[in-house]
Amino acid sequence: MKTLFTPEPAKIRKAVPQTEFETLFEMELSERSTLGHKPGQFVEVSVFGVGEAPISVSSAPAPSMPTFELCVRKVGNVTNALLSMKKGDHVGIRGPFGNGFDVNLFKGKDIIFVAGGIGLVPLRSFIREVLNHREDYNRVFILYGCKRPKDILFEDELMSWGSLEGIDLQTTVDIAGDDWKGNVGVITTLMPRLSLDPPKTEAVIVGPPVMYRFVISELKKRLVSEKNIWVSLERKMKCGVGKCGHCQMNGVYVCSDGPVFNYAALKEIPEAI
Amino acid sequence: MKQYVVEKPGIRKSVEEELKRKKVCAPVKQENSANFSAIHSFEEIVWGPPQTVIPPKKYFLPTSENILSFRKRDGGFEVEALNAAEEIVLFGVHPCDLNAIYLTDRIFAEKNQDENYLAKREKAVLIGVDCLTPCSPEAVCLRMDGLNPGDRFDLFLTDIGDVYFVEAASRKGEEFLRGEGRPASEIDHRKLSSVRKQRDELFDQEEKKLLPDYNDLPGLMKRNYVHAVWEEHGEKCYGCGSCNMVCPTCYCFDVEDYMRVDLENGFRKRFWDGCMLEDFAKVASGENFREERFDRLRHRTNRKLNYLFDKWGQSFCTGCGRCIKACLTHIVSPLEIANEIFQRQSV
Amino acid sequence: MARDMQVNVHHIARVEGHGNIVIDVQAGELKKVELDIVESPRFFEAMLGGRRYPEAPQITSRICGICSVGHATASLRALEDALGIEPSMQTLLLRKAILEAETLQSHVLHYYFLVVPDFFKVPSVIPLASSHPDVVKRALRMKRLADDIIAMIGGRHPHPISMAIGGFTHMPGEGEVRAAISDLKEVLAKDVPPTIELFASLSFPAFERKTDYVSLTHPEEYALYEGAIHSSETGETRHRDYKSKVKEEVVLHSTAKHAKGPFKPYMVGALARFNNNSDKLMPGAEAAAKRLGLFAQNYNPYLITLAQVVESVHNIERMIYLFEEILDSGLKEEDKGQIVAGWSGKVAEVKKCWGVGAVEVPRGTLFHEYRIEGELISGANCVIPTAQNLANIEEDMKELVPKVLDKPKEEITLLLEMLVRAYDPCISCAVHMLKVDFI
Amino acid sequence: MADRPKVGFFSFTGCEGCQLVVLSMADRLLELLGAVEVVNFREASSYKCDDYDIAIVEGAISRVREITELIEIRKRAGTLIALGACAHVGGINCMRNFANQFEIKKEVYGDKASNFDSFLAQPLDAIVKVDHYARGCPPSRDGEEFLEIVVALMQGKRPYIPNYPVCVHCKMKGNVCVFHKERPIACLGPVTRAGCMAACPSFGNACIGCRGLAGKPNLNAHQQTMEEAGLTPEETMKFYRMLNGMMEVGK
Ligand SMILES: Cc1cc2nc3c(=O)[nH]c(=O)nc-3n(C[C@H](O)[C@H](O)[C@H](O)COP(=O)(O)OP(=O)(O)OC[C@H]3O[C@@H](n4cnc5c(N)ncnc54)[C@H](O)[C@@H]3O)c2cc1C
Ligand code: SF4
Ligand code: SF4
Ligand code: SF4
Repeated sequence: MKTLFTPEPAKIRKAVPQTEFETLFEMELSERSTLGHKPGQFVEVSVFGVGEAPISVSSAPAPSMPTFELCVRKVGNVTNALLSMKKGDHVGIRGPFGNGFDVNLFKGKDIIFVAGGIGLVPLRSFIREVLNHREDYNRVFILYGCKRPKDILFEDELMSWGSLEGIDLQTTVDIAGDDWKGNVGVITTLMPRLSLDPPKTEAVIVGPPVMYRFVISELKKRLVSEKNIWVSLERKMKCGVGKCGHCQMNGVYVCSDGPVFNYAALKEIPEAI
Repeated sequence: MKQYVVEKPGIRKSVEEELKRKKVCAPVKQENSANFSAIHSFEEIVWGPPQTVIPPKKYFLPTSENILSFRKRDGGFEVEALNAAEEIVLFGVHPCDLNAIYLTDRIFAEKNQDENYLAKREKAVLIGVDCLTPCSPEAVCLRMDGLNPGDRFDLFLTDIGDVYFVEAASRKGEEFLRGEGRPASEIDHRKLSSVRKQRDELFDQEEKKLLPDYNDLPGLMKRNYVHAVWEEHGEKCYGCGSCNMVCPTCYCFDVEDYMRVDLENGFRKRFWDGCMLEDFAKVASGENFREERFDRLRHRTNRKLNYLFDKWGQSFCTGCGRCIKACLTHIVSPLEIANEIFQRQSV
Repeated sequence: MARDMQVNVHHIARVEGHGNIVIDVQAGELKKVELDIVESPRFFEAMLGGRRYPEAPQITSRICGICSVGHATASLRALEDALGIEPSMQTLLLRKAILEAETLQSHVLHYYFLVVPDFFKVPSVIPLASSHPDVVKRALRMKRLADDIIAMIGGRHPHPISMAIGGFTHMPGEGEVRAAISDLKEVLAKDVPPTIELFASLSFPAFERKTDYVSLTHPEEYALYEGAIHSSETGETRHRDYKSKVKEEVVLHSTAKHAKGPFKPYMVGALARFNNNSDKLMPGAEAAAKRLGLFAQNYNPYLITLAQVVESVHNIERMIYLFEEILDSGLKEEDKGQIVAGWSGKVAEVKKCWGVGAVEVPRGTLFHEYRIEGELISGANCVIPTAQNLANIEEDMKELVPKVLDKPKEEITLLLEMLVRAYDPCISCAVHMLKVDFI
Repeated sequence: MADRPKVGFFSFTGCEGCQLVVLSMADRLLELLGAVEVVNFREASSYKCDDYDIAIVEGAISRVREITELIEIRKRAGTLIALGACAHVGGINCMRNFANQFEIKKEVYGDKASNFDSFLAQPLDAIVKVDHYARGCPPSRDGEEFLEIVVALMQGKRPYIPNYPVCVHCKMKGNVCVFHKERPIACLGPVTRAGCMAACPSFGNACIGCRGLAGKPNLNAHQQTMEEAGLTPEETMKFYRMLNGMMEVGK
């Protein structure tokens, strides 16, 4: 018997530490040929005996592969347990869940990706999808901010993105030591440098709750329309499928109505940002 | 819907027949109150007041339910989904609870179907009983459109004197009757109308009226999302979640894993949770999206009168009055909150 | 051979509470024998002062985890004595049953967990779990059943919830009581016989010292819940006059007060009860006593353990009897009007009054005495069995040590520890209240 | 954590009911003994050892020598669990903190009072850091919660202990609230931390607060509720102090 709450078996194929607190996992489903996710969707990961946690899929959609990637930060029970696991260990997977990004809306447009800290994880899926189908999209800006240089995720990958034609990568940190040559300051300080074509621009923001307000107001100053701004939100989730009630903000369920929201709609949800 | 008239001993016979086959649950006396419980004889059934302390939702969404069991095996885990459901007859369900069950059915059947709820629900026969007198001083069902169950039952009994007027909305309901009774006549219908009219008058005489227009409740809540009432009431709130626990339309749950001492066998359990509790919306980083008690009271009230009303076209407070009684600080009544907001916005 | 010896056994293990034995022998002469209580003093009597009287059973049940039901019962009896309340027959039967259950769990804990390891020459019951799993499982089963019965009636063990002035705030269901009867019958048939055989096979040190045996006594039953105070030396006294039998004195080496009779130390507990009341034992218990070779009057304190085995058989038989009695008269909800639990609104205003509750708890006779003024307790005195036994244990040691002085020190230590343990001292009861130091 | 962690049980001022609860766990006790190595358990063993990973301490601290012993235990133990209300909030012992200490001793020991050392009763964490609390007087749910804490420790997980009030579970059990009984009883449930499955109200009596305060308890609201039930603020305070003398919000 299977229910809504039955996780499927999966195995850790690779575990690559990114920072002190984050590890990138490659997972392999044992009973399915592909996860079949969209960028921005998440899965519920089970560590049996410890619990379940919603984690964004970090790899690009891969219609013919049973593997996908998750990048996990340790903050509590499940995430701590995950980070202590290694290649060959077993987990449970439910999903993918959530709406994800509708890539068709972004085709032919300029895209600004704004990521704060671990927010890069869900965005990486989308960015990789865009890079895989580069010809479908126009200019790409990637703004990424972290607390300190040692918190930077996917460092090599970021560098390789930055070296690609038509991709403008900007990074910044809040606090830096002497060996840091890049920008210092909050992420909004990167925005004035961008040469935007507002009507043709879609902005995608994922980060900690405080970041949204500042980035959105900056974008609005740069005349990016509210309906061209997209965010992905994080809430407490216990089921991932719109039943348990925890992720509800006003009338909206983050797990099933989101986690991706258009800002014009989100504005009407007082509890959202 | 078919309508019958059944002699009182006929209903007794049907219950006794069911008792031989199935678990029959009904309100039974519990001290100076009542509660749903498995019965062993027809006499145990409490008809009418008092209201049960907790609603019958516990039969479909148990207070605590194992949804998964797992055990270590070959380096991995053997996982088994658990979904215990048994055939039961729920007898003596009041209209407010019938409405509430209908509403939670919608929630659990929507999009991702929750088999653990639905399996239990499908195996249940709902037999409602009309409330001819208010079942508690707190009941506001007439105001919250909870007193008329429509066809949201398998069978519904109204005492119209020496016989029951019986409405059967499903095959399950018909089967319960086992051919007892006869089709209702014109006279029976007239009797029913007059009994219901009397009933409504009795309920109407209660001092509690809903001042705003029922259909404008979502609008009223939206317009007054920011209102002093929330803080004033919130200040007195314990954050004790009693109002959530006793509400027939509160269905939120939490999920936890439990491991046995051997660290090899365990299970995943879901259990009732409530949006009035402090940690309900707190995420792992420590951020709490509804930190203050008033945020949470506003959320609860809005769920009943606005968000879910908006989505499903009906108040999710069915006026059972349980939370009003349970709340030791007398702040939670959705009707009173709506009235207070209505009055204070109009001056 | 004249010898010097100092023995100092700190924190005798496997007794509940903290005590030390101190023995000082110089040139073959016994200079000093002391049983020290190093348990922290708890000041219950003082704490009771100024509290609302319905709280007393809940507060005093925290005197001791092992006899919390006994304390609650003594407390209720003292309060009801003071207030002139007579609870229903059903309440009496249930209180008697829960007291039997508590005695059973305590005795099983004592003879299986605390005494048996001495005979198997292991430090605790833990290694027995793997070496003698059947014994340990049997012990756990018997203990668990007693605990479950306490929980069925009182809500949990320790610290009962539903025991209130005038009656119970919660009634067990008829089905629960029936299930308890059948579980008791099963234990009686399966676990009791091997228990008796096990203890019949053990040989206890041969040591006798006649003393005064004090317990409650009742014309119709083996008294636990009610009865007059009986002394084998001086006869019977009414419970309210307990002070004429029991005098407490503060002894400097002990945080527990010692209690003595007006003339000399006395013994309370299973052996005292057995000596005074053995003719009232249930048939199975009587047969067990025969099998164990225990006959009244017995003067060997090491055999307190056997008296406990006998009593535990009695406990089981009695519970079956009491439960059947309850079912026969039909379980009824108690009259809520008479029950005073916790802070139930305003309690009846009472003028000055006082009362005494005397009940048998596993370790002996327990006395609670309260003075009440208005809603408050204005004075309290609790006399705990272990406190009453301490002086008697010292007397036993004084007589025992010279007789065994030629033995190796380890053996003496063990004999003394076993003696103290036989009394099953519950030192946490040190309302005002052990250690072996051979100095 | 080691495969079979070494566990030591210790006790200070209390009724020893907590260790008794552990001894009463029957089958689960045997399971536990399979999973951990008990190296110290005075109530059940004469064997003692000073090498342990987990120290489980019951009882409050009420004498000078107990402080040094506790500090020593804390030094040796990787994890310290406070078992029961006395260790967690001081328990019943703290009732005496609100009276004149000398008077109290005098009342019990008469003119020999000055010979007995004892000071204000305190919970363990007034003296050392406590990692986990197995709350309750006695430890809740027949020691089940205590067991969950030990299992969580072995799993390296933070145990699940609700911080909401007792009312939540009381309602789940379908109890008639004791404030609503025919003869109402005043209850500490609305401000006391859940986890006992509302043991007392389920047996017809009031919650007496043995698990300490809930997270962010609304004490003002409670005073109001208690007044409606006929208690003065002083009486309410006295009620809290029965088991919660060392009340600390959110602990
Ligand atoms: C849609 C979505 C996508 C996500 N994607 C990712 C991702 O890609 N990568 C990633 O790393 N994370 C992601 N997260 C966050 C991740 O789900 C959480 O970090 C994770 O659920 C935490 O679970 P846990 O068991 O480790 O923590 P838990 O131990 O369960 O902690 C969670 C809850 O316990 C409580 N709690 C935690 N610590 C304490 C404490 N010390 N005291 C009291 N209470 C406490 C809090 O109430 C908190 O809500 C995502 C979340 C969402 C909703
Ligand atoms: S909100 Fe209150 S009155 Fe309305 S249905 Fe829920 S419990 Fe009943
Ligand atoms: S509104 Fe009342 S019942 Fe609900 S959480 Fe607050 S105090 Fe408790
Ligand atoms: S009895 Fe106590 S714990 Fe239970 S709901 Fe009432 S106030 Fe809360």
